[in-house]
Amino acid sequence: APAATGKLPVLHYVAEADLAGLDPIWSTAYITQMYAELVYDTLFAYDEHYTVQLQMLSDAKTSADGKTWTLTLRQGLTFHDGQPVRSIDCAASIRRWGSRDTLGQELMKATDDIATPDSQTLVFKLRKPFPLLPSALGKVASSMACIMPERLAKIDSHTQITEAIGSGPYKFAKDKWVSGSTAVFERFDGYQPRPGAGSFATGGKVAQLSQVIWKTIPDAATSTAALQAGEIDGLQTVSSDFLPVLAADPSLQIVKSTVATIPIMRFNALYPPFDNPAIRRAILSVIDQTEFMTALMGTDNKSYWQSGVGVFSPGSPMANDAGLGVMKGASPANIAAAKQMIKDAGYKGEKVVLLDPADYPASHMPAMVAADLLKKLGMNVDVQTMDWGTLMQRRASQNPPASGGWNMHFTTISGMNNFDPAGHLALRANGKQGWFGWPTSEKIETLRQAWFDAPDQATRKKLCVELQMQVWQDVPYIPLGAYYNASAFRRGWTGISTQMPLFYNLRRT
Amino acid sequence: MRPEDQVLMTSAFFHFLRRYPTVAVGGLLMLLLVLIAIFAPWLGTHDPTQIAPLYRTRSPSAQFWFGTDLLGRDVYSRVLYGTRVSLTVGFSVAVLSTAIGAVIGVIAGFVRWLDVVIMRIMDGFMSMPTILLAIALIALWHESMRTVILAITIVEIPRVVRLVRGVVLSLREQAFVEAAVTAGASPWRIMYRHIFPNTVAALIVQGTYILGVSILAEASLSFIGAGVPPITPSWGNIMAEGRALWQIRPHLIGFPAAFLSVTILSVNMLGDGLRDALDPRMSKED
Amino acid sequence: MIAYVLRRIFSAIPVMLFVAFFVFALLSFAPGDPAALLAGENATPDDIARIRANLGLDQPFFTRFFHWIWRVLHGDLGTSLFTGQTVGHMIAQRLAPTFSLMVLTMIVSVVIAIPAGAWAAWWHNRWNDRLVMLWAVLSFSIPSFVVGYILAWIFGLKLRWLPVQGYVQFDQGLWASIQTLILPAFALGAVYVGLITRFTRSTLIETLSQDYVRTARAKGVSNRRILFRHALKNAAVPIVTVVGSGVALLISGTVVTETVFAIPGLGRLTVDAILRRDYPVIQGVILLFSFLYVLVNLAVDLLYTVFDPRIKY
Amino acid sequence: MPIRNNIEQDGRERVLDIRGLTVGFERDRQMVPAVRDISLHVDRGSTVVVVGESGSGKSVTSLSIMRLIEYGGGRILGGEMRFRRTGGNVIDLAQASDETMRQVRGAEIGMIFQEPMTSLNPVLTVGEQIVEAILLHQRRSAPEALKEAQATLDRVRIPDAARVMRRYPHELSGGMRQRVMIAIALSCRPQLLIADEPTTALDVTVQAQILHLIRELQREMQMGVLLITHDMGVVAESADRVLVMRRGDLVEENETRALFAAPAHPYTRALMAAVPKLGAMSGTDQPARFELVREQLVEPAGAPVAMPDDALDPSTRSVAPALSDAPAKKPDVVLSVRELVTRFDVRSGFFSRVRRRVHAVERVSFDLYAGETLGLVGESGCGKTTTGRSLLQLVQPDSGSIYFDGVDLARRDRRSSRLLRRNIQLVFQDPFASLNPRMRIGDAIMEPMIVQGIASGRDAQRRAATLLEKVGLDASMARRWPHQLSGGQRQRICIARALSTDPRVLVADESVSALDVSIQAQIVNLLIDLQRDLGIACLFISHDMAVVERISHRVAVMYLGQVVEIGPRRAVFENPQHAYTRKLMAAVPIADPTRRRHAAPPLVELPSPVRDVGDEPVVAPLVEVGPGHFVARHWVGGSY
Ligand SMILES: Nc1ncnc2c1ncn2[C@@H]1O[C@H](COP(=O)(O)OP(=O)(O)OP(=O)(O)O)[C@@H](O)[C@H]1O
Ligand SMILES: Nc1ncnc2c1ncn2[C@@H]1O[C@H](COP(=O)(O)OP(=O)(O)OP(=O)(O)O)[C@@H](O)[C@H]1O
Ligand SMILES: [Mg+2]
Ligand SMILES: [Mg+2]
Repeated sequence: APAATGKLPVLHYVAEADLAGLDPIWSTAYITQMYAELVYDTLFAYDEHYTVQLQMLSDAKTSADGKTWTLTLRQGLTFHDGQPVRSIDCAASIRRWGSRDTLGQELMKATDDIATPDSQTLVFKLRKPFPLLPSALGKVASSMACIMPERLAKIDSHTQITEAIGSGPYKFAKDKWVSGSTAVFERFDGYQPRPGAGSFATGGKVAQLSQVIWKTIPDAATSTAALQAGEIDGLQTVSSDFLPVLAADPSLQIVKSTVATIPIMRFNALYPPFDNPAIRRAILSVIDQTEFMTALMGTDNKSYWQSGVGVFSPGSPMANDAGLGVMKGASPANIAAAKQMIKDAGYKGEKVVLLDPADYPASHMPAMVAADLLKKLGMNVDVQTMDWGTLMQRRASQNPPASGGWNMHFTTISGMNNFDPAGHLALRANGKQGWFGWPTSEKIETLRQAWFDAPDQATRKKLCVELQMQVWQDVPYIPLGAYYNASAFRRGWTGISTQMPLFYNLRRT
Repeated sequence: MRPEDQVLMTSAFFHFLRRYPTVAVGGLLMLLLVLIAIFAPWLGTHDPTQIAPLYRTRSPSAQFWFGTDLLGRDVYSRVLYGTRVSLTVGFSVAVLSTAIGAVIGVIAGFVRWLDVVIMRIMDGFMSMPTILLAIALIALWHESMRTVILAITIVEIPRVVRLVRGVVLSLREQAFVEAAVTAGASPWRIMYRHIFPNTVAALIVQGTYILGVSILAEASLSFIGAGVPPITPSWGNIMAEGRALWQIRPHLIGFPAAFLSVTILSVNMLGDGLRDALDPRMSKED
Repeated sequence: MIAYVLRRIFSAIPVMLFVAFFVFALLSFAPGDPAALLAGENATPDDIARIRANLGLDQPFFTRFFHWIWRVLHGDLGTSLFTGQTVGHMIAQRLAPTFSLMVLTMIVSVVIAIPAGAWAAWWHNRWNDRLVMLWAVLSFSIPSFVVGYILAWIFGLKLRWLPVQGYVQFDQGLWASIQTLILPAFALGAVYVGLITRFTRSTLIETLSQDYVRTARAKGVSNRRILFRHALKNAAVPIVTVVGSGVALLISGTVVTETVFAIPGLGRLTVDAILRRDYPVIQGVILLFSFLYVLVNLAVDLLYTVFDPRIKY
Repeated sequence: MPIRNNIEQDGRERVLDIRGLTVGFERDRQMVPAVRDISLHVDRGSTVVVVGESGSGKSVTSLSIMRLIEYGGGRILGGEMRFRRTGGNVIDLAQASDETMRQVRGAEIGMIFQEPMTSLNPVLTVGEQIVEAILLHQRRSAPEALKEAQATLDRVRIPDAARVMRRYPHELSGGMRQRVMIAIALSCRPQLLIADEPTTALDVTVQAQILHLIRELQREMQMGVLLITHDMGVVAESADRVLVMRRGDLVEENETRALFAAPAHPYTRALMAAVPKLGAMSGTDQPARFELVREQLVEPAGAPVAMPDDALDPSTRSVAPALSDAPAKKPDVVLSVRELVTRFDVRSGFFSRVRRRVHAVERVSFDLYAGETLGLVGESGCGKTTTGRSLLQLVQPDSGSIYFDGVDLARRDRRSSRLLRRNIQLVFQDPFASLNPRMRIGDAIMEPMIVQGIASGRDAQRRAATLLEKVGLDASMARRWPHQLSGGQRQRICIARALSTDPRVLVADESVSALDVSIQAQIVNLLIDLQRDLGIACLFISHDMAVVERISHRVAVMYLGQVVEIGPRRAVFENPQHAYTRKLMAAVPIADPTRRRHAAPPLVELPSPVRDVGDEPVVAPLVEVGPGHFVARHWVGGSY
C-alpha cells in the first residue's frame, strides 16, 4: 500500500560501475545483470544452496522421457505496466535469451518448440532430454532468462531494448535516471512475492525499501569518503587497502561476498608463441597465485582472497583441486626449468603483445606481475597500455598481434558463470567460434558435452575433475587465484545478500 | 684563472643574484631538478619498475624513503625518474607549442588574408578540452609520452598563436615596421627581423606558463587514465595510482605533488624574472 | 550591436563544423569499439559484429559523418549507443551541474583573485606582494584533484561542514545545492584563481604607473578610490580576457573535478562517453563545448565595451 | 605644521617658497640627485616660468611640490617647500603627512601635466573626472558639483559643455582634452597652479587660446602660476619671472625682460641664440642656418651622468653665415603630386558599414624640385602626416597620382616600388616609435642599405659610421639601443637612417617639434647643410612657423585636407593671402617680452574632416596671386 511505502527507507548505494544500458540480454555487463535482478523475475531461480527452485512458476513437470516440460505460471503476476504476465510473454522472452546466452543456446538446440496452450502454461517440446532446463531458466546474475512483455521480447537480441518493463520487485524510474550518476528503483507495489522467507534469488523476495538509489562515484577515494561521511548507505566494492580502515569504523560493517571472482590470464591461441600448448604449459608451471593475489589484494587481507584455485569457482559444487600442483611458482629453479621448456618448444623470440588496461585495476595489476614474469622467462614482452574500452575491442581482433591483434590479456571471470562448464566461457576450446583467445581442444569440448548429457551430479563432478586435468594440458587460460568482493554498509542494514548485490529482503533496523 | 678574476666573477654572480633574485632562485631549483632527472639512476635506491607485491603500500622507512606503491615499487626512485618524464613533457610542450605557435601567429598577424582562416582553425582547436583531445589521441596511437606531448601541444598552440598574433597586430601598426617598409624590407625580413624579436618577451612568459601547465596536465591525464603508460614512472602516474589510498597512504600523493609544485614554482620564477632580465628596456637601472 | 552578436554567432558555424569533423575523424580512426563494450564480458565476436551492424557502425566514414551532420542540421543530435536516451536529453540533464559549478567557480575565483591581485599590485615588491604571489603560484602548481581530496577531507570528513561528494539540484533547495558545489568550486578554481591573481597584479602594476593615475593623485583622490575606480576599470579589459580564456581551462578542469566530487556534469559525461566510445554523445558534447566557447568569447568581447568606452562594435 | 605665519615680501602674498630642494632617484643602490638645491618662490597672481634643456629637472621639481615624485621612485632628499594654505597657515610640503597632502592636492595646488593626452582617465567621462575633484574637496551635493563642473568647462571655453561632460576623453580633440585638464586643475580654485609644458603637442592657434585662458583665470582668481615650457615665445608672452635650469641646477633667475635683454649665464645665452624668431628671415628668399653660440661651460663636480652629447656637436662649432642669396638655376621637378586624395573609412552601425569617412587629404597637388625644401604647415590633424605617408605609399591613396622621374608611384608595381624605396625616405613624426626597440642603432641605420643591396658587411658598417658622424653623433653609438639615447639623438638617428640610401627626396615629419630649442637648431642646420651638399629635395612638415620660415624655399599651407595656399616662402610669410594662413601667422608667440600681445586670440574650433559618405567636400580652386604663389579661392556668398 502506498501509505506504507512512504515509511519504508531509501537506500543510497554506490554500485561498482555505471548502469550503461537497460537490456540485460543485449548486454552481458555485470551491472546490467544487477539491474535485471531488481527489475525482472525469472521462471526458476537459485536458492542459497545453489539448488534450483520455482520462482515465477507454481509448478514444473517433466515427462518420463524427459522430452517434455510443462511449466505453470503463478497467479496474479503482473508487469510494471500493469499488464498480466502471460505464457506467450515467457516464450518470447526465453527465445530472445536463448539466442544469446551460451546455456540458452544449448537449450534452444535441444528444443523443438515452446507451446503456450493457455495464458498460464508453457510447454517445452525437446528433441532430447535436457535435465539442466531449470538451471538454465533459473540462471542468476549472468545473462539471466528474464521475463519481459512479448512486444519487447520480440525485438532482435542484438538491438537494445530501451524500456525497462519487468515483473520484478522494483520498478526502474527511467525519468530519474541520469546515466553516469544516478539510477533510481522504486518499490513495485504490484509484485507478488512467493510465500516464505527469501533465499538468495528465490523465495519471498519482499521489497522492504521505498527506493533503491544507485550512485555512480567513479573515484574510489571519494566513494570511500562518502561512506565514512554517512552520505551513502552502502558501497559495493571496497578497495582492499581500505578494509582495515573501514573495518575499524564502528558505524560500518563489511560484507564479504561468498562468490569468488577469478582473475585469469588469457592466451591468444591463434598466433605464436602461444599457439603452442607447450609454451603455455611452461608459463603455467611458474605461476604463483599468491603473488598475483598479493599484488591485487595486499598482504593484510588474507581472508578476502585465496590461492590454489582451479577451473571452477571455489566453494561451488564442481570445484576440485585436481592437478593444482602444476603451478609450481616462480622460484629460480622453476624459472630456469620453464626457460628451458620454452626454448625446447621452439620459441624464437617472437614479440608477446600484452594488453594492459590501466584503468581497470583487476586486470592491470596481474598484467604488471605477468609482464615481470615473462621477462624473467626471457620472453620478448611488449606491454601495450590502453583503456578498457580499447582493450575490449582489441581483444576481439583475430588479426596477427603485429597488426592490431594481441598475444595475452587479463580479465576476470565472476559470479556463477564458472560454477560449472555450462557458462564457463574461458573453458571453451571451440576455436575461432569461441571466446576471445580461440583455443582449440577437442578433448575439452568432448568432456564439456559429456557434462551436459550426464545424468547425475556425481557423474558431472567426475567429468569436471577430468576437465580440469585437461585444462592443465591444453591451457586455454590460467586462473590466477580468487578473491571475494568486500562491500561495506552502514550499521543497521540487514538482510544483505552475500552472493551478489540484491536489494529485496534488505532492510534497515 | 687568477684569484682576482675569480673574485670578479663571484661578485658579478652575486650582483646578478641581487638584481634578479627570482631568476636566481628559480634557476637554481630548475638546475637541481634537471640534475635529478639526469642522475636519477644513481640517486635512486631501487629499480623504479621492479614490482614486489609483498612490499606493497609500505609507508616511508629507511629502506623505502618515500614508501612503496601498490605494486611494491619504490616511490622514491619512481619520483626521481618521474622528474625525467615531467621535465621532458614540460619542456617539449613548451618548446614545441611556442615555436609552432609563434610561427603561425606571426604569419596570421602579418598576412591578412590568412588571418581569418588560421584563427578559425585555432578557435576550433582551442574549444576542445585538452583532456578530451588527449584521450582521443591516446586511443588513436597508444599510450606513450609522445602522445601526451602531442595532445597537450595541440591545445596549447592556439593560445600562443592568439598571443603572438595580438602582439603582431599591434606591432604591425608601429612606426618602426613602417620604417622598415620604407627602407624596402621584404615582408619576410620584417617578420623575422622586426616583429618576431619583439614578441620574445611575451613568448617567454607564455612559454614558462605552458611548461607549468603541461606538467600539471600530464598529471591530470594520468588521473583519468590517459597519461603516459603506467609502467613509466611519472609524477602523474604515481599520484593517479595511489590516489584512492591518499587518506591512508598520503605519501603516494604527497611526494610527487611536492616535486610537481616545486617545479612549477621554479618555472614561474624563472619566467617572470627572465622576461625582465632579457628586455633591453628593463635593464635601465644601469 | 545585435547584428554584431548575430554575425559572431554565425561565424561560429565554420568553427563548429571544423571541430565536429576533426573529432569525428579522430574517433573514427581511433581504436575502440562500442559494440564490444556493449556486448559485455561474455559476448562472442559474432555477437559483437551483429551489434555493430545494428548500430550502423559498419558504414563507411563519410556516410556516417554526413548522416550525422544531416541529422544535426535538423536539430537531432542522435541517440546514445549505450543508454538509448537521446543525446539532447543526456546533455540537458548534465548542463545544470556543470554550469552552476563553472559559474560558482568563476564568481568565487574572481571575488578572491581580483582583490588579492590588486592588493599585491598596490604593495608592489613588498612582503605582502610576495606573499600573495607565492600563494598564487602555489595554487596553480598543485593538481586540482589533490586540492579536491584535501578540501573534502578537511571540510567534509573532519569538520563535517560540507558534503564530500554529490550534487543536489537547485529545485531541491538552493542552499543545499550550493553546499554541494562549494568544495568543487574551490578545487576547480585553484588554478584559475592563481592565474587571475597574477594577471590582475601585473596589469594593475602597469596601470598604476599611468599618467592618469598620477592625475587622480594630484586631485587628492583616496588610495582605495584610485585602485578600484581609476586603475581597475582601466585594467579590466585584459583581466576580462584572461577570465574569459580561462573558461577553456575550467572546461578541461571540470572533467577531473566532477570525477573527484562525483558531480553528474558534462565533463564526466565526456570522459565516460570517450571511454565507452559512445560516439553520438561525444559529438554532441563537443559541439556544445565549442558553442559555449564561442559564446564566452562573445561575452568577453561585449564586456569590453562595458569597461572601455573606446571599444565599439 | 605651521612654520611661519607670515612669508610676505614685496607686499605680495607668497604662495610657495622653496628653499634648497634636492630630489634624487635611486640608481644602483645609490641616490643620484636629479635636482640640486633649488630655491624659488611664487607670489599670488604672478607667473613664474621655468625653462631649461630637456632632462634638466623641471618636471621633477614640479612633481616634488605635489609630493608625487615618490610614486615615480624619487625621494626628496633635502630642502623645504613652504606653502601657504587657503586658510592662511603655512606648512612645509616636504614634511606634510600623506593625509595633509591629499587635502592640499587638487584643492589648493592644481596641476596640469606634461602629457595632456595620457593624463585623462580613458574610461571615465570628462564630467565624472571633474566632478570627482569637486566632490573631494568641496562640500557640495552631487547635482551642485555637476553644475559647478559644467561652469568650469564653460570657463575654459569648451563649447556645448553639457554635452561634452558626458563624453569620454578619446572623443575629444587634443585641444579640448588640454582644456579639460585645465578645468580639472582649476575646478577647486587652487592657490597655486603648476602647468608643465601644457602646450607642447599643440599647434600655435590652440596654444595661444590656452595660454590666454590661463592668464585670464589667473587674474580672476589671483592664483600663483608655475609654468614650465621650452618655448621661448611662450615665456616672453606670459612670464613675470624666469628661471633657467640645466642638469638639475638652477643656473639663472631674473625678471623676464631683463633676462631676455641680458642673459647672464652662458647656457641662457646659448638658449636665447637658438630661439627661432618668426620674421627673422624677412627680406630673404633662401633658407639660413641658425647662428649658434658655442657653450663654454665648466662642468660642476658631481653632475648627473645623463649628459647630452650635444655640447660636442660639430655643427655647433662654427657660426655659420646665411646661405648665399643668389638665385639658383631653375631646378628639375623630382616629385610631382597631382590630385592626391586619401580618406579613412569610419565603420559603425549594425553591419559595420562605412557610414562616415575622414577626408584626410583632398585633391592635393604640388611639385617638389631638386635641392629645394617645401615647408608644409597647418593645424594639427589637417592631413600633413597623411600626405607624407601617401607619398610613400604607407597608406593607399584613394585617387591621384604621384610621379617620380615620370613614373607613377601609385601603380605599386615592382619597378615603381623599387624606385620609391630607393629614392624617397621618410623621417617619422615620432622617432622613438620608428626605431625597433630590439635592434641596435647601427643595425637600424644599415638595414636600408642592406635590403637595397647598396652595401653590406664591413662596407655597410663604414657607411653607417660616416652617417652617424655626419649627423653629429659618435660612431660608437652604433652599439647602443634606442632607449639609451636622448630624444634629440634619436631624431638624428632617424635622419641618418633616412639618408643611408642617398635618397633624392626626404620627407621630414615634425622632425624637431619635441626638442628644446638648442637641439632643434642643430638639426635644422644639419638639414640645410645636407641639402646644400647632396641636393636633396625635402618636404618639411611642421607646425612651428618660425622653423619653417628658416628652412623652406617654398611653403604650402594645409587646412582640412586641402592645400589652401602655396608659394615661395617669402611671399607666403610676408604677404599671406589666405585667411587661415594669416590666422596661423598671428597665433605664433613672439619670443620677445617687449612685444607682448594682450588681445584674446580668436576662438576657433577646427571643423571636423569627418564627413558622411557621399557628402564630398568642395575643393576650392587655386589661383595665382604672385609668381608661383597660389591661393585657394572659396565660394563665398555666390561668387569666388
Ligand atoms: N622616475 C624616474 N626615475 C629615474 N630618473 C628619473 C625619473 N624621472 C626623471 N628622472 C631623471 O631626472 C632628470 C630630470 O627629469 P625631468 O623629467 O624633470 O626633466 P625635464 O626638465 O622635465 O625634461 P623635459 O623637458 O624633457 O620634460 C632626468 O635626467 C631624468 O632622467
Ligand atoms: N589610420 C587612420 N584612420 C583613421 N583616421 C586617420 C588615420 N590616420 C589619420 N587619420 C585622421 O586623418 C586626419 C589627418 O591626420 P594627420 O595625421 O595627417 O594629421 P597631421 O596634419 O599630421 O596632424 P598633426 O599635426 O597632429 O600631426 C586626422 O583627422 C586624423 O584623425
Ligand atoms: Mg618634463
Ligand atoms: Mg602629423
